[in-house]
Amino acid sequence: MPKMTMVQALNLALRQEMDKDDRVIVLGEDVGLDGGVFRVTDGLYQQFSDKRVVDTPLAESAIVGMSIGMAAYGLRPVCEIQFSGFSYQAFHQLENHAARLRWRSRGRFSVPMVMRTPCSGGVRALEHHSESREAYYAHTPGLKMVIPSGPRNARALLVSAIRDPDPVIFYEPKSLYRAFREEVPEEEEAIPIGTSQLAREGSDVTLISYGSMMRPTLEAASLLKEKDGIEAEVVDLLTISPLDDSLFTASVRKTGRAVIVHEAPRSFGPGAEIVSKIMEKSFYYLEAPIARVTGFDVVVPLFNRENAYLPNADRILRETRQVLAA
Amino acid sequence: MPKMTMVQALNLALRQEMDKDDRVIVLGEDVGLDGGVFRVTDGLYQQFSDKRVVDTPLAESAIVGMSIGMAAYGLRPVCEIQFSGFSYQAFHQLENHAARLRWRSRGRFSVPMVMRTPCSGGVRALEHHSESREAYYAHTPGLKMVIPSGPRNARALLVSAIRDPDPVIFYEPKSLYRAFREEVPEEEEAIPIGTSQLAREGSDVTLISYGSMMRPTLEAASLLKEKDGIEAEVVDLLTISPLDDSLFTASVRKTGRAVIVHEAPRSFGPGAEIVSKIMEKSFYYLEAPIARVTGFDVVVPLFNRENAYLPNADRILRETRQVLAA
Amino acid sequence: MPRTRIEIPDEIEHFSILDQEGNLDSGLEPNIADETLLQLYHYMLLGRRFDERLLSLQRQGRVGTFAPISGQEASQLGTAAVLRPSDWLVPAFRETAAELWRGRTMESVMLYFNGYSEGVEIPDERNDFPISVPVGSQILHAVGIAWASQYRGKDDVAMAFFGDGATSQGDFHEGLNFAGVFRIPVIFVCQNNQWAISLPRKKQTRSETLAQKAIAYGIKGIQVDGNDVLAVYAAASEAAQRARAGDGATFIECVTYRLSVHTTADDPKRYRTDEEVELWQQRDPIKRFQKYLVTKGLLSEEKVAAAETAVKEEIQAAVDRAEEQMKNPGDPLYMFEHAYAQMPPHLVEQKEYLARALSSQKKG
Amino acid sequence: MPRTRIEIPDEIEHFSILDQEGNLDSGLEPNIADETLLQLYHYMLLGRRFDERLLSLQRQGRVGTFAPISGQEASQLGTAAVLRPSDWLVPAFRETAAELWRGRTMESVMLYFNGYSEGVEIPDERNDFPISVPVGSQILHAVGIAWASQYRGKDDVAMAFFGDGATSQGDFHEGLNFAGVFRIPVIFVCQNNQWAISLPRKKQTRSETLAQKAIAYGIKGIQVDGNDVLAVYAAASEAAQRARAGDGATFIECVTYRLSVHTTADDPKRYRTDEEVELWQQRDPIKRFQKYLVTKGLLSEEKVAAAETAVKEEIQAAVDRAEEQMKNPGDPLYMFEHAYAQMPPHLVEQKEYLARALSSQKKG
Ligand SMILES: Cc1ncc(C[n+]2csc(CCOP(=O)(O)OP(=O)(O)O)c2C)c(N)n1
Ligand SMILES: Cc1ncc(C[n+]2csc(CCOP(=O)(O)OP(=O)(O)O)c2C)c(N)n1
Ligand SMILES: [Mg+2]
Ligand SMILES: [Mg+2]
Repeated sequence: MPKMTMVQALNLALRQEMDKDDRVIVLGEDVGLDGGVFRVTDGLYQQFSDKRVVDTPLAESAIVGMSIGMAAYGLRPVCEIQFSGFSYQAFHQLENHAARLRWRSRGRFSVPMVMRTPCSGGVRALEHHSESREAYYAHTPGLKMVIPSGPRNARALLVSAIRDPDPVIFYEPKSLYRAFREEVPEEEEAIPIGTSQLAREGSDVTLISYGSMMRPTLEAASLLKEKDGIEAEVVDLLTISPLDDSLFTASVRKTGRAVIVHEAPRSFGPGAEIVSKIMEKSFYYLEAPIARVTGFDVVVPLFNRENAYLPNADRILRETRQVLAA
Repeated sequence: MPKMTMVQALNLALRQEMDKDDRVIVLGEDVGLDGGVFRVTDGLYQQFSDKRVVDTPLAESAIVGMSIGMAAYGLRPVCEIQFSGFSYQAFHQLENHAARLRWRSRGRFSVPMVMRTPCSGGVRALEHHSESREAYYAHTPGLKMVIPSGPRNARALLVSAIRDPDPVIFYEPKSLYRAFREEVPEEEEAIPIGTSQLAREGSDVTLISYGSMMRPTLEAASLLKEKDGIEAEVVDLLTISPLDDSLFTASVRKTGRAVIVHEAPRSFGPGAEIVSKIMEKSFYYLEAPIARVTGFDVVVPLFNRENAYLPNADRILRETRQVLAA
Repeated sequence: MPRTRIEIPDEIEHFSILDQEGNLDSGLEPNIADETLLQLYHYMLLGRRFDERLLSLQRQGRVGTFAPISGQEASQLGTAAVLRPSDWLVPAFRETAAELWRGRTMESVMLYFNGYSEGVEIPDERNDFPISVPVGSQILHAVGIAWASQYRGKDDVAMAFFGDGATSQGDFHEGLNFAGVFRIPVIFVCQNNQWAISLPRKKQTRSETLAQKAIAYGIKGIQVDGNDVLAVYAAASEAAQRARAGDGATFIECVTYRLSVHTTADDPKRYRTDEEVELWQQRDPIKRFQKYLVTKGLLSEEKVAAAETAVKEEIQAAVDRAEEQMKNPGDPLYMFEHAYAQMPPHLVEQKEYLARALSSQKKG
Repeated sequence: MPRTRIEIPDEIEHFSILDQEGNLDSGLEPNIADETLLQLYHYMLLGRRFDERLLSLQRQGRVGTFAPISGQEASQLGTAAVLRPSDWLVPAFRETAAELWRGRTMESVMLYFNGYSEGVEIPDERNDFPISVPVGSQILHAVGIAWASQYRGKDDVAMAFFGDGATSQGDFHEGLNFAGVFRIPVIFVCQNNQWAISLPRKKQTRSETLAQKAIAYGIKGIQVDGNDVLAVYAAASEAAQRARAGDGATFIECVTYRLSVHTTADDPKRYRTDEEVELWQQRDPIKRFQKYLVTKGLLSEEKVAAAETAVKEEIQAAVDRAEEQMKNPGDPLYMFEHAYAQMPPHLVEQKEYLARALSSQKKG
């Protein structure tokens, strides 16, 4: 199996789906000739022509709004918003329409579109290029919200997102784009949307995370083992909404302790819903309060001081030890 | 003291603040001659002229974006978005700018604006007129998010919002606009933003709510007393962000049980953050899992079937009894 | 070269065929079959009378908030009439007459404005979008639909409706610009009814006409007398031809007037004069068209009376059917359907919870 | 009347004074003091050389991602130069030359592009907004500022910068429309540098010129040769006068070219030809202006050499100061400042938590 970066793996998913299904259309700013500012759509323009790989004018609401129309017609648009910090320009199209059209037409029309967008920090980028706001989308009924954590699952999730009959917001943690390679099979592989995965087995504490934070979380799990002899179980959510609570429920019922890790701001963030789910389903199994290791409730700092904002293995370790000590 | 509806009380706050401070400018769609579609700005145009009560073209992003510029210049714009379901058209202006300008200029500029907007359901309105999405704003660092629950606190909160040096999203539950009257003093009254209030004292269970849900919550508390002899303590949050956790923390530590009530969709909703705060600060005091009584994760139904969507005293009662029985 | 005037290549035209009295500029009379003319007349009348009936039902509490269309019948029907069944209609929220023309039933309209989700059902054979309340947002959907039609090699067009107020929205701008850049077969129909709730057209934008906004996008712009159904039809036909021929989008400004309230929650006395309304009543699109049809020998006093009766009966039958249907309160659990193609587990849980809550409520 | 052309009252002009060789159309020569001319020249040179220096520092990893301005000096300085200190500059992200003219230091620019929040500090006496990355969004802020200025009875104007790509954004449309409706004293400066990353101007919009978009808003539109600092200055002066006199907004399209990369993360070889770049190098705004100044007797070969040396030294001193300042890593806890006027309790908690985490990290 070839070893690929996440960029290459996403590109593979797009290429194969476009090859198989002429309903799949890629559109967005600089996705064509330029191949996307992160090169995720590299080569697609050359292979599929400007008929199916559409460089649009600079207007996010139009990109999403047009995708809604295309999807309602029966196509499968995969639009790119150049950075997730500019997806809010299209937020009304997502909330008012993409999320509702199936409901509003009693199933007559649907919006099988994917909105791909690079998210989160860690690459020393400019302002508005480092946000993690998956909670906005997860709190919007009618949307699905997916975040891969590595090349292989990125590819397998994007395939499912493209085939999904409903609108999917597909966050791509840009710090993972070229951070490491994984073996990605040429043959089709798809992970169902709405299913989490066990990233590491353990019995002492449950660490729940996703996206860019999976690596420091797994690093913390190794350190816990190494330094403290603690076996942490690690759950990778992969889909934020609809949230699969089956794995982490089973895990927390086993370990009695949980730590949630995300880059998004803490307050009213994704972690809060996971805490609530555990509260509702596993309260009597809990031996200690659940901890959240998160970004802070401030603007992501300019990049020279961004590291202090991002949760890291050290902070996760520290919090997990407190949960274990409680 | 005159008895006023919430519409009249809000109008009083605007009128008095405009009278005192010529930096206060009202702008939005139909706020002038028409007095606003709910008449909250009624008479202001006549009193303060079109210089200070500005009927704008139909463009929410411009209304908010222009307010940001006005605020940075030193004015105190109070803009109205006609329904909260159309505030997403301006979401990028709020997220990218209103919430950040102070931070992005190291305090050189700030955005002392208020975005007033009627929210939530219960008035048999058209589509997109019944949403409760305070969580979007509460999850956005740099914004404040306020929701009154009656005429008197609406007036006192709006006064504080107008004077606040930072951007405040001011949700007005439209089902409360004319639902009941309260005595509202002519003299100045202000409730500090970021403070919750005790709406009823009790020792058996803590009910936490705000906005339109305060009435069914208080109704449920009465029923609990009446039917079950249970003393429920009720907290009215008033501000969603920054969230004042002091009162409900003290209350839950006393009662050991909590129920959270909101109209907003359940998943990733405001209730989740409150659950998490209790988890973090009061876990060892809890005698039962916390319950959330909320709207559902679907589009608010067309109005003929809206009632089933909205939490009511019966649902609150039912859930609270379960929490008490646990 | 140094200080020169820039020539604007696409000229903006104004178009009218029938004058206020129903007199014809015969050189411009479009070639419309008699049958179509009478059908147009029927739907204009139906649109007007149904509107009046809805208003009276609303005042009795038998219909919820809705947006009347009286005065705008010619703008809606002259445009919608050029569409083929396979074309796509993308309405705003004030196009009841156009929707009826396309086959939406009056029951559906009534159910919708009474808050029944049955009112949003769209039969498979009709390519029409549901009403769009967020002003201007639907323009982009029409652009996407028309793009897809072109991609599929079809010559179906999409027609988007919106008001004068909508031209201030960012989505209007972005939609027309995309349509220009990609030469999309879409027809933008702006019903300039002079008011966006309380804001008069002159305060909506300083541009002299709305039609001239087309210049910003390199697409064809035309202003028509929107109370002249022949002019509207002619302009829309040209636009449809242009689109089907691959020559791109057209922006049609129909100059018309909202004779009634903005919605039933509105009180126009707060912001406009009776004189203005009376002025526009004299420009009534139905009266004018009627006169033309009489002159043409297609209508007579008796035929008009017969049409009125027929329309009245049609409406009464629909109202009866709708009110019968509304006796069925429907299942509140239906709200969980169509949220997603497949109900995710958390919605299954919520649905079960609500079912329990409702049944315990019933028990008391 | 029936089918008539609509006259567009506001004409759109094109404006240029110096030709490609630096020759003057003397009838149009604006009245600019010699001192100002030399100052303009100084800042154009400084803008260019600082840009080149930043690029080389970036390639060495001593500066982060930034957006070079080479080629656009005349557009930025001809416009900014007409502002008074009390006016407001509202930049996008590619206006370094304009910002330096207004008094921003090169150290500030370097700190910002190295991710130090000290780089966003703005002295009290300068009414300039920080850089705005979200394309087009800042246009509305300029509109609000200028509205406020007018409300306060001041004749200060606001000047908003943006690119050709920004004209596709809804915020551009909404901003220009508001400016028209409220007759706001704002100047919209569009640096049409032919590219929005990889999208050429022709694919951004089908309108022949960007300037003609003004017709949609009933405001004055003008297209200028953006590599001709005299033409830019003249157009901007007119616009400023218009604004100060209460005659409303102007939209200036400066036709120019981005000679360098979009940002340092961009590879223009993927989407444009060397020939195109060379063509525009011949239209270099600095060379052209230099020739004019030599002809006018204000510059000579020696003076040019001296200016180059002076600029180089100025830049070196700034780089040294910035690099010295950046040795101080700063306090990461600073991120909690300026989130709100007063730090709310939850941020106090988070700040304390981070302080503990950092100190334990340090300990190992
Ligand atoms: C985005 C948005 N903002 C505000 C509203 C509230 N609203 C409904 S209709 C209307 C005026 C629309 O005016 P116009 O576009 O001229 O259409 P008309 O009502 O005249 O048909 C407003 C402000 C809305 N529905 N959507
Ligand atoms: C709203 C938004 N969308 C996308 C981007 C990413 N982006 C940054 S610059 C740019 C192109 C801007 O083109 P133009 O307006 O012509 O300005 P120029 O870069 O040429 O100066 C894009 C797409 C952004 N910053 N903001
Ligand atoms: Mg209108
Ligand atoms: Mg450009």
